Amino acid sequence: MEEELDISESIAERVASETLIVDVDGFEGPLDLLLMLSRSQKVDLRKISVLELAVQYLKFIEKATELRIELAADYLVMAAWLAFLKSRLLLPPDLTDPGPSGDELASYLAFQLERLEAMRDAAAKLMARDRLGKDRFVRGLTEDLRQRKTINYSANLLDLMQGYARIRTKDDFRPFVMDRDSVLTMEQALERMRGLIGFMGDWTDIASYLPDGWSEDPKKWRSATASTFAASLELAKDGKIEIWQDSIFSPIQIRKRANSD
Amino acid sequence: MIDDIQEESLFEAPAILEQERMVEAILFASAEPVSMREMTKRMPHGVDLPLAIHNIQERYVGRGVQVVRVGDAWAIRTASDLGFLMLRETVETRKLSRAAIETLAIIAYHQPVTRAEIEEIRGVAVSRGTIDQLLELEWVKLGRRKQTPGRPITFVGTDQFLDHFGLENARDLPGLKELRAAGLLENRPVPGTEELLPSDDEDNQQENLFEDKVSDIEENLNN
Amino acid sequence: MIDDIQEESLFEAPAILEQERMVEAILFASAEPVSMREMTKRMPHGVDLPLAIHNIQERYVGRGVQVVRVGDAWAIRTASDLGFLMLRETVETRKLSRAAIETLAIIAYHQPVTRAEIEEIRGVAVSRGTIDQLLELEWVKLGRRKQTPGRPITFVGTDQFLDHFGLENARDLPGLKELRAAGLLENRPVPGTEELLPSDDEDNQQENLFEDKVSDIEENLNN
Repeated sequence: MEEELDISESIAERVASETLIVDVDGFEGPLDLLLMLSRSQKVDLRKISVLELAVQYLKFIEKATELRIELAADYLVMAAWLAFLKSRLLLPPDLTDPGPSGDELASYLAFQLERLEAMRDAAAKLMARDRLGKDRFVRGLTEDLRQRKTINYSANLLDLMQGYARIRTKDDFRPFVMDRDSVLTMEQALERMRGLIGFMGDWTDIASYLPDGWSEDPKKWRSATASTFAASLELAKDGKIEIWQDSIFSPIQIRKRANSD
Repeated sequence: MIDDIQEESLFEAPAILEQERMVEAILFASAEPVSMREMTKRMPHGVDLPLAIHNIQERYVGRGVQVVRVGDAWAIRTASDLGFLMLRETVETRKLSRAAIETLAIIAYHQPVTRAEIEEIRGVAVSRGTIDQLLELEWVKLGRRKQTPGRPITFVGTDQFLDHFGLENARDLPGLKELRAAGLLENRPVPGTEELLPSDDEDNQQENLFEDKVSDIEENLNN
Repeated sequence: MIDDIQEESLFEAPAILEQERMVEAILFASAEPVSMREMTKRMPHGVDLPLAIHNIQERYVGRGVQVVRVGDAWAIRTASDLGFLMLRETVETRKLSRAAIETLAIIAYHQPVTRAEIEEIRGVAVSRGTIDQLLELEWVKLGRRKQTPGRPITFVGTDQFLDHFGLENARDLPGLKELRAAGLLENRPVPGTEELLPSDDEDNQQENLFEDKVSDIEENLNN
């Protein structure tokens, strides 16, 4: 019978220890645990016996350690501090000790517990309020604030003048190569004519010496005509060709000089 | 029928004012118009929904929001005359783009000028948007068609343009000489500038209005 | 059209009833509280906004929707006794942990408060996720740094927090006065650490600090 009793006791103990494990998990730190323990005193937190609380806490930690429950460092630090506080509270005050008295420490702990409890109450009150999306609702059919942006463009006379000046100056600076495709240089004309002189028979209009495709575009035609004419004069000066025009504005004709070569 | 009677007796219908509050809250919080059926489902039994809706609608007559019927459903909407409150107007001042300034300058100095001519002077294509912008700003407008093949449209400056730039008339535009004097132009005028100016006969046939302007501009530019 | 109205208003503000309609329309159109500044920006010049809001608020007393103050802003919310009519289709916010709820309360009642202070009050480390969750809900935000060694960042409540819990401002927190009277919102120094604090004046300073805190709360919430 006695054995049975022992067994039942040990079962009760095991149940208790299991509960303890669960509880340790559920506590939000040592202060929370202390707050829970303080409730057993059933008094105003300001009148709580911190000494009794310290004893309870230390007992709890001791038991937890016995049951090899992993305790976070926080709990052990608190245990050490409470052990210190307990000794302070039990011993008569040492007036030579410059540190805080046991009562001061005790009242601070009581303050901490009271404050934590107050914050818990406040949190509960807060959560119990009529909350948005639960008790109170916002407008469902909202109207978006449309944005209409009016842009005023600004420009002053200086901008305008600078803009115009920019264009006009740009023309002046236009690189020569840009224009080259519509310009026949005299060197080019000379080279071309030198090659053709050999095939020259009778008087021929210099217009027929213009390179292919240079007679259609007026710009190109002007350039090619001018350089071809200049090249002709050059060749005539060198004695390679003869040049002849029968009247003003009539076609200019050239032919190879007989005694050249 | 019997059910109705029983339910009515089980739940006392709320007072009509209370019913109105309920309709008000439901319409306010719903993202979409709420049908009568939907409201009936959500409200306590025994309510006189048509009356409650009617009262609420009346209550909002002349207010900033209105209770309106949308098909078979009801909704609260902003009063139509207050729509402007949902619009935030902002005014932003922006510098005109370089392309727009240059195009505007060419139109101002060479008016009337065709798009092709503008492109020739700028040396780059003029985007449709640039001219549209100037037209929108009412700084340029369409002039007469040019009497050349294709009869291209021309662009001319407007009175608003003169106004904005503080000019009495196009004659006041500073000439090349003045631009040079102001240090804006350092180079000699480009030979052939005159060609771009509307000095042909056909242009002289344009409105007399333009004639003096044009010749003045020309004069300025040739200086 | 709009310009006309605004220009007109430069000389003559719209009648108060008209102003009320406008406030009504603006508040109805927005799910978020609308600040006085925003309303002023959107309404014609010369309106007496406080009066218009006051009148509108009065008008809705006892109705299905209420005009409520949220910090420096105003909003319309359904009357809380009618919550049962609403469809709770909206996704339930993640259930807040006990740690998060406590941390929220501590921030609300002690703001501006540093993380170390929160930990001191709770007697346990605050996990990163807890504060993140509150920041994500936009119920708390970062306040200014505290002028103490290390210049730690502080946390303060937001307008969304006030809106969610139906508070006009942080002074309306339930039981705030009692807590303050009981000295539970004071920053009492840990015995034996006084030496680390500047001087005996500390307590007086503490009080001043707290005064500051209150005005800080206001300031933060008004932002």
